[in-house]
Amino acid sequence: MESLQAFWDMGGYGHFVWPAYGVVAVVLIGLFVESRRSLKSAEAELAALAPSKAEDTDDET
Amino acid sequence: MQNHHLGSSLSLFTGTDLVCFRGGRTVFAGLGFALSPGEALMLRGPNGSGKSSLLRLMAGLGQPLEGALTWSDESIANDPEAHNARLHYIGHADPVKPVLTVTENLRFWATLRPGFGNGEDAIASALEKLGIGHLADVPGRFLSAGQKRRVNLARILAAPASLWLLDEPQTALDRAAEKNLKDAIADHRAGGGMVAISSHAENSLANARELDINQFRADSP
Amino acid sequence: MNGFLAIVRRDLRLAFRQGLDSLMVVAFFVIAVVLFPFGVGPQPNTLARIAPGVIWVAALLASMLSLERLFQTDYEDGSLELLALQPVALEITVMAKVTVHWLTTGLPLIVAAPLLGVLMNLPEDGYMPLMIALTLGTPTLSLIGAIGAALILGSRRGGILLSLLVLPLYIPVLIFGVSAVDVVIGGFSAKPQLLILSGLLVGALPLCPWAGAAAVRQGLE
Amino acid sequence: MFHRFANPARFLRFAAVIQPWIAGLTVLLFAVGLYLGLLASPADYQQGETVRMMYVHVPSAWMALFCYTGMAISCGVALIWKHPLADLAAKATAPVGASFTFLALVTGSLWGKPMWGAWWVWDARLTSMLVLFFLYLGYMALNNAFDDPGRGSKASSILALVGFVNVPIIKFSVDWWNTLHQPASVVKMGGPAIHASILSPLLVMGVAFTTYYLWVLLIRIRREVTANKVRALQMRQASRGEQ
Repeated sequence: MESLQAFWDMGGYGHFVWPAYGVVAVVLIGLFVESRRSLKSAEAELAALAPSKAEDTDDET
Repeated sequence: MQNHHLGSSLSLFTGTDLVCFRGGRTVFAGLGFALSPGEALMLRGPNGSGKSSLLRLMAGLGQPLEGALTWSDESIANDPEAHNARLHYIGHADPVKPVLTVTENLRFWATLRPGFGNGEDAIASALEKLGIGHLADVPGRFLSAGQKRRVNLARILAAPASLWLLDEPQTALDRAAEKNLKDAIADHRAGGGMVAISSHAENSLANARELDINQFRADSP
Repeated sequence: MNGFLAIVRRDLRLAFRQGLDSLMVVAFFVIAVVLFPFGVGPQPNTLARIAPGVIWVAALLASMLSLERLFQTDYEDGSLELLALQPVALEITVMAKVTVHWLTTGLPLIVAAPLLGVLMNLPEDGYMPLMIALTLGTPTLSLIGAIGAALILGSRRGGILLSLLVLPLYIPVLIFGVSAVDVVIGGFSAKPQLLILSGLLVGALPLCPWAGAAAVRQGLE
Repeated sequence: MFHRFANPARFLRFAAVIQPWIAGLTVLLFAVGLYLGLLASPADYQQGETVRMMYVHVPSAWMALFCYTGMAISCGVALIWKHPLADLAAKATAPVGASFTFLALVTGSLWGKPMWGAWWVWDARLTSMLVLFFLYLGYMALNNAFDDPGRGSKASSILALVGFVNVPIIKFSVDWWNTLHQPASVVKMGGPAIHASILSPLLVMGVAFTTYYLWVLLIRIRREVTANKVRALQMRQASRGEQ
């Protein structure tokens, strides 16, 4: 338990290191999610407009 | 009239399988044309079929996505200034500055041309030919649309150039002015000049060849 | 060369007849600087310390004010398109526009700078370096600004976008312009700063008209 | 042949194939990097635990410049060889690069607070990063300031190249300006010498950031291609209706 507390504490700089990692995580994940969302909406629009021509497969990643 | 190869069998100004991509769509594809001294080419087709786009490509405002525009077998893109020196272009807009008088406007454009030798009387005679001699010292802001269009047409008469590219030149012109325009074009062709003109007017020019842009529409998916 | 002079002469005549906006530019310059004493307080020594920086930033913003209209009026009435179709190279046309912009904004700022030096209690020996630095710096600002003015042609948001594009590129001129004055006040020679400023100018002279012409060309396509 | 712009199918197939691999690689690298950075490596003898912020700050700064360089190169290719995909790659890169620059600034200020006692320090590197952020904003603003997307990408390509030429000049003048006004800050951003134990997490995180960039880039380019297809179809319907 104690080492967890020390890990969280980060030698007293915890409230600098964790926000830094937090911001990086939020921005990178947010950017990824937004990019995928706009890709999906564009593909949906394309499918609506030309159902026959939406030939590129809809893979997951 | 300088640099004309009078009587050359080979057509001077040609376009071969041109593709125009503009505003995110393919306007036309596989379009070809040929112009020789003394000839006129009437561009026909509905709005948006690419008449203006073709004229702009001929003038060198932008490059075709594919295909080539050549002047006596040399691509016009190689030396844009030389191509500009041998053409006059009338677009949709008439660039007449409101604070400058008609003569000042014309003198400015004429001084930029290589052939502008005999100064004032070239401008005066150009204005006469279009029946607006009386407007010589009138500032641009008092001119009507028709008069501005005539000043713009006078601009191309004031300094010689062998190729005229006219985009619906007769808009805003009354009957008399249209006649003046026809005569000017006839004189220009008689002197060995060439004209490419996009126009909806039915009474086309004497023995002019027609080019229907619509047949080159790109209807691909 | 006469094409360059013809365009400069026409644009200067247009500027004079349409009411010189140089007076407004200088007025903005003075007002912008006069605001600072209200902000930071009138104590002479604080003003003196920030004087070079404040004067330079105000000059930079003032010279940017009239950039938006550098090509705008010609773009809207079709003159710019026609200028691109003249035998005069587009780079020369851009250079002519930049020269007119400098004459109508850069020069008045230089003339007004000493007055603001007095207002901001600029130390005695700061005036000469300020004038020299402004003389070397303002043409570079006009040159870089011309690229921004050409890039925003036909865009939905003009002025604000122009400042966002151009201000980051002004930073080097600002840094060396201000430090040229600070250093002399501190008793050292401003030779390195002035050399770098002239280096920036000499670099901008060929590159900016070339990039500006490319920006105009793609704007007219 | 002439509508190669409409469906660069070759690229879409290529993207569909390698995207899962890049995704897997990125996740793996981040896992390793975070493990090394947060758990396995020791605290720096001088900066203590705050050195761990370097593992996100320095890669962000690298990527900020890397993306801008990539953007400038693809803009050059787009202008000179008129390659349709290069335009889209640059347009897709800009927001990613801007996000990295923003991260570099935020983590830089979070780093500066314990080190120099202030949230923002006009340190040469941070200031240049701030200017780079404005260059990104300018690019993106110009890119969608036009109704016709083709116009937007051409105009912003020229701006990206002009900006790229200016980056070293701005960097030089900011460094010069910084040394003039600021006594050289004792604790340099990267620390006096990068100790081996710090270098390995730093490199792993650096590569993780790069693969992340490629992953998001592929997604955003596919989005741009699809959006172009949608626009082309809408336009054709409009013009067909006119006949």
